[in-house]
Amino acid sequence: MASIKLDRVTRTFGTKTAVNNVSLEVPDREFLVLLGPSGCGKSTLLRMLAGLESVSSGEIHLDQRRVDQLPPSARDMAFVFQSYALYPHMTVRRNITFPLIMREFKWWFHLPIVGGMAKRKIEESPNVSDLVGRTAKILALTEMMDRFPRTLSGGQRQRVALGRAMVRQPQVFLMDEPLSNLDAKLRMSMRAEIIKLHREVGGTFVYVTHDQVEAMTMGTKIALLRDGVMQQFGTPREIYLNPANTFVARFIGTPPMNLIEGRLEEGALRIGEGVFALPPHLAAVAHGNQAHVLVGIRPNSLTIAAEGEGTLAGKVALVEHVGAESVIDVRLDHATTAHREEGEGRNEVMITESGYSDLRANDTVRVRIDLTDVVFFSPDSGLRLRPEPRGATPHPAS
Amino acid sequence: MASIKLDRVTRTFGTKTAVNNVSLEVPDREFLVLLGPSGCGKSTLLRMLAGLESVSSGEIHLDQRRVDQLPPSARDMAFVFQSYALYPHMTVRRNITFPLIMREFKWWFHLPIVGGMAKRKIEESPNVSDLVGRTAKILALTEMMDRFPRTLSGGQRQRVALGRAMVRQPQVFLMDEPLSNLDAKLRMSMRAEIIKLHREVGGTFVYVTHDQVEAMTMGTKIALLRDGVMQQFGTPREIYLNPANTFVARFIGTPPMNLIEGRLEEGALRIGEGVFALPPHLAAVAHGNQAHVLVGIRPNSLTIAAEGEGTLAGKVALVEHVGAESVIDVRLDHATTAHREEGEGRNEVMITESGYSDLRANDTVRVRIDLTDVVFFSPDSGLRLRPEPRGATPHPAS
Amino acid sequence: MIRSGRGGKSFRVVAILALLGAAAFPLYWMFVTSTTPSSELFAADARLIPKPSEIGVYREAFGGTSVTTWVRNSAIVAVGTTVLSIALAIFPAYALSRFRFRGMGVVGFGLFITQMLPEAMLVVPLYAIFGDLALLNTLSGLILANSAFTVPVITWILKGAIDGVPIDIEEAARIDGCSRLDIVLGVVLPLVAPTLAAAAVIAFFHGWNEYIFAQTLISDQDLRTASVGLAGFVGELSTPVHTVMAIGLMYTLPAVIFYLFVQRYVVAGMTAGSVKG
Amino acid sequence: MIRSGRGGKSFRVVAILALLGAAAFPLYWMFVTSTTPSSELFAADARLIPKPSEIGVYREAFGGTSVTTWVRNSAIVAVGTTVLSIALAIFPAYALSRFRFRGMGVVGFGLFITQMLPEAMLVVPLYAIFGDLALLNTLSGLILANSAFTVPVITWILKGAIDGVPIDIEEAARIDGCSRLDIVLGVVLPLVAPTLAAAAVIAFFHGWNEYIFAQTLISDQDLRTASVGLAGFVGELSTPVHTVMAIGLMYTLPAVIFYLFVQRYVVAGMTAGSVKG
Repeated sequence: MASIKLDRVTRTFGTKTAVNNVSLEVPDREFLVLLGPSGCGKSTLLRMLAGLESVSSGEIHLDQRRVDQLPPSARDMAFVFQSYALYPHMTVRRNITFPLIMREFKWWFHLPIVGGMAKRKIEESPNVSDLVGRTAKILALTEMMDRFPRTLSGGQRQRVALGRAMVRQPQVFLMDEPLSNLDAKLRMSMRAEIIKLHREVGGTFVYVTHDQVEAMTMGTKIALLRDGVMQQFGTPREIYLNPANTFVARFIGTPPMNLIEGRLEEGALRIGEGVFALPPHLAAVAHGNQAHVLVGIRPNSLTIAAEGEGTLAGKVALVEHVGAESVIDVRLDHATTAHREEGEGRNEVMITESGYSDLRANDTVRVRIDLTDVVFFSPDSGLRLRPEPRGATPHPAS
Repeated sequence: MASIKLDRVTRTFGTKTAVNNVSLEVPDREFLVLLGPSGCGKSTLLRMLAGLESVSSGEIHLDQRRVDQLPPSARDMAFVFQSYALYPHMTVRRNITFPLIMREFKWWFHLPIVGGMAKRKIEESPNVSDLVGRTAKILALTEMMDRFPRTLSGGQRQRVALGRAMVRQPQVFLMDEPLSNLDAKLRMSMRAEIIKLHREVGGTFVYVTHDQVEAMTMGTKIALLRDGVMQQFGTPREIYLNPANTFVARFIGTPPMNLIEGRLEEGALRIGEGVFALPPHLAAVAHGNQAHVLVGIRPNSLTIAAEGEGTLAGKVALVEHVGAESVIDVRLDHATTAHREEGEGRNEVMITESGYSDLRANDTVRVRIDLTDVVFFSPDSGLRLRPEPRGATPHPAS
Repeated sequence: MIRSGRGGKSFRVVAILALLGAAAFPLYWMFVTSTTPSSELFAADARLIPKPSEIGVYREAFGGTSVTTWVRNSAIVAVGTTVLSIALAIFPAYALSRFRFRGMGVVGFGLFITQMLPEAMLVVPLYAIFGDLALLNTLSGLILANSAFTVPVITWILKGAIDGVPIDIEEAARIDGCSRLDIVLGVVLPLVAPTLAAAAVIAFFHGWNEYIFAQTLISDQDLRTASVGLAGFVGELSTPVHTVMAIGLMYTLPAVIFYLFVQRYVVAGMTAGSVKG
Repeated sequence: MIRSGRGGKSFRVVAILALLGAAAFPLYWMFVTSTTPSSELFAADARLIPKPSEIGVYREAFGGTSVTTWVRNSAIVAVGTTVLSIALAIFPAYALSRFRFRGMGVVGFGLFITQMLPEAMLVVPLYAIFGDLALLNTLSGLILANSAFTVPVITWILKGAIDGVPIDIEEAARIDGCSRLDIVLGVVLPLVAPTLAAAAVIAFFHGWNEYIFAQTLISDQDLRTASVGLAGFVGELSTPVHTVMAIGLMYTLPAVIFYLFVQRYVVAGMTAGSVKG
């Protein structure tokens, strides 16, 4: 029962525009991930949703209600902080109960003894203690309700922070990189717990992260931002298969998509000395578009091949082994890559192969391209090239 | 020219043993990764190497020289901190030059004006400014030498910290989670830069991380710790293929290895209702070992199969899509899993498949097991079961 | 905490000894002097060991003076100054820590200005104002005057402590439904408790020891504070030095007791450093 | 910084106005009083606007007194107290911040003990000791006595600032070859510069305004400080109040100038909060 609508939301700090004209709409019970590199404005956007930042222009709607002028506590949203932001001077139980105490707060609760008794009375009332007890049980916190946050491990603190959010039974859960202070292993298991939580407690989730793996696995919708501007909005699958521009293409997927300069020549694609026949859906894109393109190829669409037609020559630059997979960096002899964000580029492409590759640096190899999932971008604007309107789109555009 | 040898190194804080009797030896020019979850003692171990912590017992040798009683500056090691630990009141240039200034330091350098002139003189002397200039060039810092750390981005600060370490041309580089404050994308490219650095500047690297992917891709040797005790020491490949115990097995690899309870029956393995014939190398392990075992199976050794022999029945619990791959959690009907560290376990196994899986939660499926890379563990001790001495080992034990 | 080698250790021992000496010496000196007969007081070699036979000086000191009334008045003034100045300092301290505004420099100047002005300078105008407001010869007037001097210092100290409270915790409280006042009273204050204790000590001691205002603004004998009473003794040439020291030690005692009362918090602050969630 | 809605804004405006008022009022009051003829001074409705015609009082004030000598002596004492007490406070502050040891509570007690003892109490023993050490009637003796009172406070303040310097930065310096002394002087001190400036202000003002020791330990007319000289005026019934105020304002001026000199650092500390690498 809580759809979220952002309508041309902008936030400026002095002369800097942190969030620039972002509009999006998600229905109830979605898991929206705001994704992007450091400083892209994703946290600012979340804080505007929460009411911790004011909106410079634009509107925020929760269901039919406009909320951007309301104080944080009136928006019926809970917020989970990256730093957890537990109250260090309160027990776990009091931390979780705190939002419920604040609902019935009177000014005289600040008085030393009387106030303490009143708060304890709320804490021990059947409704409240039931709800808190159930929440604690879901999060496996029952054993540590009387401890203080400083005595807890990172994962336990994280769960207390989740408990404090859940106990309010809000319409919307806002989470600002809640897993980034945990170690790699714990992060994975907490990821699963948050997904479970979303399924079980309901509500709309908005989750900020810089980690595309988290975004891909947790989100039902992803909004990818860069320098305050939304680059693409869609399901994880849409974003992975149909990146709107080279930034999205490179940001999503590990290792990132390779971008190689190519030339469209009468139904075929020329990369360096290699010429590749285009499958129909790519031919439709090629038709009527310019000759020079950037060819986006996922690392798993490239394979190390024997000598043969339709392959590119190169030298192995680096082999990384990640468990079941090997990532092979190959420096191409004649083709030019366009990975601008990482310095010189050096014409390297990344190839994933399953198993333990025995290749070594400086081995001479040939690279085969599987054109099925290849996408084309404009070398000038970086935008995805799409088929002319009359052509059929093999994948629905996002 | 700098091998490192730890000989029964132990460190206790009060009654707590942070590092317990760790011995290992790496030759010159290795890239040693100290890996483990939060609080496993890996940072303490690194700090003992640096001389920032004292050793409770045991010895540390650099080449033939015993260093554990030397002050940090006499050990010829550089240290890169997780927080970067740049000097906020100095420019980038002065930060990088600082270790060189300290080499020629006189007490009167503390005097306000004379000291400042003396320091500037060292900074501008040809040797020093050449070396600093070259270091800055390697790290692409030339443009920002006169800026202060607070004006730099996270990645730039990280590079300044590396520069301050490199300029001393030490025998050993110690790095304490140097990438954990960077965002996911930047972390990947800095990873590549550090590998390059190791190749180009030489020296022995010791690198602390909690991220097994970093360890697998960067390290030439990995020491995996848990609660202060070294679990396994070897190359990434040895540790991946031949985990010494269930902890190592679950810690290395994403998603982690599945552990299923099984029973050895006359050359065959029974899991739940399924019976699997053992290949020769596994039969050798089975021979003379106990009947009950934990079967360790990598997620990529499991496949979703049609009805058939040698398969296990189950229901899909969750499907996660990570780019080119799908991770499918299947709850097995009759088999029992043993993933103790993550709560109830619920008899789920994880399966990776390439491509976008169309399975949904609660679909009924069957799971096929590829026994080639399967390993056995003792259900009591968690230790790897190895063949009897007379049997041949298919993989060299670590 | 740095766990360091030999160099650090000797450094530490020297530092501790120096501090302990500085701490204990004055009290010890007072005690020794109080048991030293006047005849020996200005002897070439100063006495360093108390003389138990002279302990009777304390009975003597209690007998002849209205020490109890003075101490009671001083206690009222000191506690009043503590409560009032902390109450007045909390909100400016919070504002200085959390808000950025034009003119912060001017406000910072204001925090020091009462320290620049000698109390003697303000006595005349204060006397005039207090006369108008009927605050002359009242302990509450004295409390008010003292607080004017302690508020800036305490504001400054509390501001530093509030700087250390993570802003996230305040934002969490806003989300949970706290008003700004609720945040200051319910979240920020408990977290700066150790510094609050230190501030209380400073205010208490200022109120306890203040002399010039207490001398000028109070003329009623029954409202005289201990600092003024004591000074009266010191001024009289007939009072032997050891009696002065005995009374002085008694005068110091309540302040020491107050300190011991709050020291748990102060020391907690010394060992804890900044607040972490 | 909290960027907040309407509630926060009005709160902020009130806080600023209150602080500005507190800051500017006393100086203004002094100026008004100095230009008010004695006859009007105790009038029922206090004057709030200065009277330019009476500005001649300042010429008068300069004429008859040895104000310049006093101010010079006070400046020597104040600067000396500042330098000495900061030099003495740095190392204990560092030790308290960085080391954990048994007996920290005792040391904490020591930090407050000189605040518990009224200065009047210490005058007699100090007089005796200073007599032995030939420090009576010297400005350096006065500097020493003043520093005994400022060192604990400054230690406490510096300790708080040093707490905020990340330990990593010190460890980096150790790796880079710094001794503990190099770390304190070369890394920690520059990073706590704003607090150092605030501490300097406190020590300077204490030295500038101190009265009891200056009165007791100095008898030579040429070494008299401004605080004592001023008090002499105030004591004389013949001195008109507005002349006192005029001299008082001149007396306050050097302290204000000193403050303006270091305020850049103090304000930097106010706005910056804690140190980050």
